Amino acid sequence: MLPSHSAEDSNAQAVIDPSLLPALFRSMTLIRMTEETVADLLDENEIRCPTHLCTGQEAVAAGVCAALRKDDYIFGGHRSHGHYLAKGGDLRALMAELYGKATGCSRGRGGSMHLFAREVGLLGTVPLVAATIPIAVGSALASKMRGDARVSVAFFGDGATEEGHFHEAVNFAGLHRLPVLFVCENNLYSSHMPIRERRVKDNISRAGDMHGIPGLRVDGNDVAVVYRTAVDAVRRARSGRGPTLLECRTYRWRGHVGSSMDLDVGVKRKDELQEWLPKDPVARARAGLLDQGMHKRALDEIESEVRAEIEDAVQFARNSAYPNPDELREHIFCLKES
Amino acid sequence: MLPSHSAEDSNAQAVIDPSLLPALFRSMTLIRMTEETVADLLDENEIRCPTHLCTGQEAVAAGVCAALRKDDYIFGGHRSHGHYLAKGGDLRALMAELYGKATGCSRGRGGSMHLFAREVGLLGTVPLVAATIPIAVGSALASKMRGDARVSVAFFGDGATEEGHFHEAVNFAGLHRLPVLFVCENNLYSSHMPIRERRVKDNISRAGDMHGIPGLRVDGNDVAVVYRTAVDAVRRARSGRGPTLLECRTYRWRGHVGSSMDLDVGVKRKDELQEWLPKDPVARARAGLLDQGMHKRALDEIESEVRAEIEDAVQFARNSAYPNPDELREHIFCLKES
Amino acid sequence: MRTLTYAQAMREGFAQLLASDPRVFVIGQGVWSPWYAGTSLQGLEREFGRNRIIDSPVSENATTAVAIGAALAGMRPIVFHPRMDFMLLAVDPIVNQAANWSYIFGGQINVPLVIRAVINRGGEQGAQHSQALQAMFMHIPGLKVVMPATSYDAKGLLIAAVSDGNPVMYIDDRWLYGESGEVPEEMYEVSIGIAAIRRTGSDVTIVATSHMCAHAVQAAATLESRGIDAEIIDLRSIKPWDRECVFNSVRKTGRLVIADAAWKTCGVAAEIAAAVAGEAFDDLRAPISRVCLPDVPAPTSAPLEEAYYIGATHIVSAVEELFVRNEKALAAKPRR
Amino acid sequence: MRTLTYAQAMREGFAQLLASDPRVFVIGQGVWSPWYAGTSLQGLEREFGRNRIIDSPVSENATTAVAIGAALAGMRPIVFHPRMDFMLLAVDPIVNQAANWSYIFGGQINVPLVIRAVINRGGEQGAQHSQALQAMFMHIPGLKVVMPATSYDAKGLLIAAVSDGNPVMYIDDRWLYGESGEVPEEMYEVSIGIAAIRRTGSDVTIVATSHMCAHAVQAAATLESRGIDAEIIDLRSIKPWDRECVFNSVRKTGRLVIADAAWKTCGVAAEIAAAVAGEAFDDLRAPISRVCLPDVPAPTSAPLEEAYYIGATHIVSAVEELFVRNEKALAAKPRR
Ligand SMILES: Cc1ncc(C[n+]2csc(CCOP(=O)(O)OP(=O)(O)O)c2C)c(N)n1
Ligand SMILES: Cc1ncc(C[n+]2csc(CCOP(=O)(O)OP(=O)(O)O)c2C)c(N)n1
Ligand SMILES: [Mg+2]
Ligand SMILES: [Mg+2]
Repeated sequence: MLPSHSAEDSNAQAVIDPSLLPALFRSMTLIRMTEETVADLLDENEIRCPTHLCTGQEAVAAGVCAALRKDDYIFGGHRSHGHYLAKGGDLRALMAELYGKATGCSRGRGGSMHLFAREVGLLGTVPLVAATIPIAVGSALASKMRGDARVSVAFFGDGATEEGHFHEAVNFAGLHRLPVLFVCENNLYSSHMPIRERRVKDNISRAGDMHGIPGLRVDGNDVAVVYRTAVDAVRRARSGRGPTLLECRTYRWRGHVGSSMDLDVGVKRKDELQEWLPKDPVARARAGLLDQGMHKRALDEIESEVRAEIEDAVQFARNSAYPNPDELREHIFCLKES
Repeated sequence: MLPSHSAEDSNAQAVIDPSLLPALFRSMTLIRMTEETVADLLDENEIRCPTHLCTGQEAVAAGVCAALRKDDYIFGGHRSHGHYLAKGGDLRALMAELYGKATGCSRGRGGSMHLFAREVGLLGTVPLVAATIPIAVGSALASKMRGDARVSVAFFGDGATEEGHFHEAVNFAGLHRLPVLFVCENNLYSSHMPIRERRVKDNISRAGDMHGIPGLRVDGNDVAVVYRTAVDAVRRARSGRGPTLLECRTYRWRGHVGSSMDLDVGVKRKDELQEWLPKDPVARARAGLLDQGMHKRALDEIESEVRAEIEDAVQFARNSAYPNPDELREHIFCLKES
Repeated sequence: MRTLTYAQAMREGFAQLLASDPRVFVIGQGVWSPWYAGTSLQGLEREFGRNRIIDSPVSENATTAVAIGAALAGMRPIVFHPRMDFMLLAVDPIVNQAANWSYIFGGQINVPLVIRAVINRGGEQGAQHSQALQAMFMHIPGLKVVMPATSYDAKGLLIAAVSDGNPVMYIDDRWLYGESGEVPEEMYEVSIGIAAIRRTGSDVTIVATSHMCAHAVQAAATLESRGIDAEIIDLRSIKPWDRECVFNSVRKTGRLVIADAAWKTCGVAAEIAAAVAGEAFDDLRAPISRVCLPDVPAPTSAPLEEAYYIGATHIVSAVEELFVRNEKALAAKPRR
Repeated sequence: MRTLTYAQAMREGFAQLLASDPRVFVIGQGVWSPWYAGTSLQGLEREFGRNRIIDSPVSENATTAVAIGAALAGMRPIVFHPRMDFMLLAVDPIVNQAANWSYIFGGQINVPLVIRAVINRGGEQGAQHSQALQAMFMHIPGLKVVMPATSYDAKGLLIAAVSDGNPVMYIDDRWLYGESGEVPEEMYEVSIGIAAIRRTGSDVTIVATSHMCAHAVQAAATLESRGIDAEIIDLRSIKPWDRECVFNSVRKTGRLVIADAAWKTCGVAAEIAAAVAGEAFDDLRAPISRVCLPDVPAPTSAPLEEAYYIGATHIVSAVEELFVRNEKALAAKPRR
């Protein structure tokens, strides 16, 4: 087995302002319920685009995005519903995009793997592994040049660190002390391949050190820890002290793509899942809130609110029109400035 | 100033069998005199292809290649006359290649930046920075698959470590424990750019550690140290214990390309050169041999032998024919197996 | 003869190559995976071991370069890219290195490398998971490029590519994996550079690549019912391509339609059209027509995909237009 | 009017863009160097500071992607690649990302990025330091590609590229840097997609790109002395290219020669030939001729380079062949 929860660099008992926890819980709940709804819709063949669900990894998106301002930039990859939602992207537009509708966040040109929500700083998620890592460095460079105090975040997986341009990007960001966070969601797999089959050492956070920036490993299933660490890194970035690499240890419950569980893939997958299910980040936050004295009813209410939102979004998506095929050739170039 | 000669990982007083030193001295002298002759020939416009001289860096090629068997594979880059000669490549064929002659080691299709000497294991030098790093990993993979106990060496510069595929290659080699040496000649510059303008930390040898293989920093101007370290790394590789990264600290005397000294480039270049000239690896080896009791005459003799060889090679190159333009379209594909 | 799907035929080619030549190995992202290559690599890992079927980190550049290095050292690697889109990270080793290595060293070494590049499109995957980039590589002197359209060729061209001894890009389209065809059990090669005439005809030549061949055959049936007798050439290799076969056909028919399901501008069809317009001009009785994808990135939404991709009907319209046009032209003044 | 060299004109364009728009910056390997860009970037670093003229580590992929990210965030970066050959390491960000970003998000964001790619060849540099790869990028829907041939256009197209707001690849050839031409002092744009007629003529249309334009002009002088009156079109933009200009000319002359100093197969010339053979067929009185580099990697040795590169004589021969041929054809049977 891979060492997990072993050598985290951050305080595992991170103390955060208790008043923040309900919002973090809500954010994670929204992601969890959306993903599980989408899983059903995939099974029902209502959604047909390739879809990579982040169930089990909610704390990373929720924790990091809660540490950001609305106008901070984020970028993601193929598994980015969570990033989109945590940053505040419109749920209806997400669902409509999955349905391939003109009302989708990418107007039906992107599907699950290409999400966009400029109004909340999400400048794009794209499925070429590692592609948005240097792109986020670029938006950070823009911020530094303009002095606009924005922070950029690149969300990516452990597999992305095997692409050379990950290293190029971290080096460049370090060299220019750019306001960027490299957030690696290390879920221990790159599609069918466990991490030990892809790299010698399970030491992704050390890539920061190699390239001269702080690299921290944290429990990616503890939203308070993620949030606390992200707040520090964001503060560093915003005050001109440069980038940080966060390796968030987590695990995806669902299979690599679609709604399957991939239990056939990789010898250890079944056992691992049994080990990780109890570390459920949403359940942990829920338990934390109950401990804090929050009423179960209040939590149930959050959940039913979220459920209603999702149902509404699905209805919206179903009722929306498809893009007009006559517009196939539009949008390759922008005519006006954006 | 960059810290140099500071934190070397190998014993700076490496003791090697004294009987080996004359051959190492000869190898370095051959490289030095060839490079300086080529510099003159460039000035005289006899040689016109883009040429990157390695004067000042001779100990790396000489030390590493002396640790190799003839059938071990090596690969180089744009600055590889030294690698070619140290591995035993034919001097006449090198010189003829620089002259663009059909008798050249690449038959006049390559010039200085594309050298080849299969008979001594040099499978190619090519000028795309870092390109041959993963290629050498590939020949090492072939050796591992065949169990032929060959070792592969990639020679490259400090600039090459900024290319992402350097990292990809080291990771892959570590993962498969391949018989390959990554030999970085850190001459502190990538063309006009000093290393501090290109990376946060001057820590190239740590890339080995990051990717799970030993990384060592050595004095690249001390041929005995380079040789000693290479012998260990080669033994490791040949016995199946995997790759090693050697960072050899050195300095190029000449400018980036051609015969100029680039004294205008980079603020510190002039001062640095003054600092590095006394560390002349050839002079150091010569002094060492004199200390060991070798007669000055014997050393002079080596030098005049080498000089004669070079003169012969230049004559050979001058007298050789150019490639036949009618054969322009040949050699794109091989018809027969090689 | 025995019938195999295209994917099975490829798999058989792989297995026979691996069994018969110890120099052959397979490397690439996804080769151990149950989903990246359909059934075309299924079980090879168990049959030949993980030393010869090597799944890789997500490092397309180095993985490709590693294969080049192994080839230079005398192995016969097949590097696998589950999508052409991802292979764009490996353009440097492919174009700068593999394609040049023989030439720059004056033919003293060759690069016996097969690059298997998969076109995997449709299914709402979108712009970065749908590209058919054969033309980019056809443009490069030191590469050969094949695009088998049938089970028979899928196996035979794979074996030919490995034995060629030079860098060959082998491009397969997942839309073909389920197609069936006769495949001999023994090892055999389909010569690189030789096209196949899938239907003889006298009125129009339809040159097609990859899965457009099946659409062309379908189109020919429709055209026949309308009195047009089409000759269909399955190009099979796009570099080198079978000039003689195409020129002979155009000499006979005087009309040329080229169907290649990739972007039109500077595509495979452009080269064939330009070559014919340059070297067989006098044989032409009508404009050369290209049936290609529009110059648009692949969309995701189903109705947009429907409008984007091309098939038999597009070929039929293109051919009919040439004839309608000819009638019109005949009705007007004769050509200069 | 004032005369500037091509390199000086570029530099003036850079300086004026930097001075007039704080969003503009330059990034790339070699921009602080005295030798990578000739005089075309000389002193900009001192004039505008290292914060806006950013030399980079040897990391083509990330450097290009960083520029994309800055463009997405509203800046106007110009990313500099001192050779197209090195830019092959950045094909993923260019083709997968920059070219697609507007489309995949339904036109909600644009990528105001200029990619300056230098063709730097000859001088015994060889296969990996000589490539002219415009066709690879012309093939991609979401890119615009310009190739200025004169000082005037070098400046005007650079400014147009920056203000276009979409990814534009700006390709300059070092063989042009020393050429002189009139250049206005003020900022001005040369419209992307509009060709320039460099000489009007009635017998043959010569479409040329980049430094082949000067060769075409030279060729026209020779041809004139032999009684052939050539029209010369400097394409300037290769994507989009000026179809109307080319078609109008071919309508008049009936003969077309395309000169593009890059590999022939699937090249720029192939596209123009195919378009004309498809859409202006009736205007053609002779085969379409392409004057391109042979499909061979660039050699180093001087006599091989001499045999490899093309110039005015190649254009002259190509044109003359069309006429000789026509006479022969007239002597034989008339066309069908
Ligand atoms: C450049 C590139 N190579 C390969 C792929 C195929 N691919 C899609 S997702 C994936 C796994 C990525 O793993 P990781 O980065 O850990 O993200 P996760 O799926 O675990 O969230 C791969 C290899 C791709 N999309 N892009
Ligand atoms: C991929 C690529 N990018 C850029 C260049 C241009 N270039 C040639 S040599 C060089 C410097 C390389 O520095 P280093 O690796 O340290 O080698 P050195 O010249 O110091 O021996 C550069 C950037 C190139 N040849 N290839
Ligand atoms: Mg992962
Ligand atoms: Mg260096």
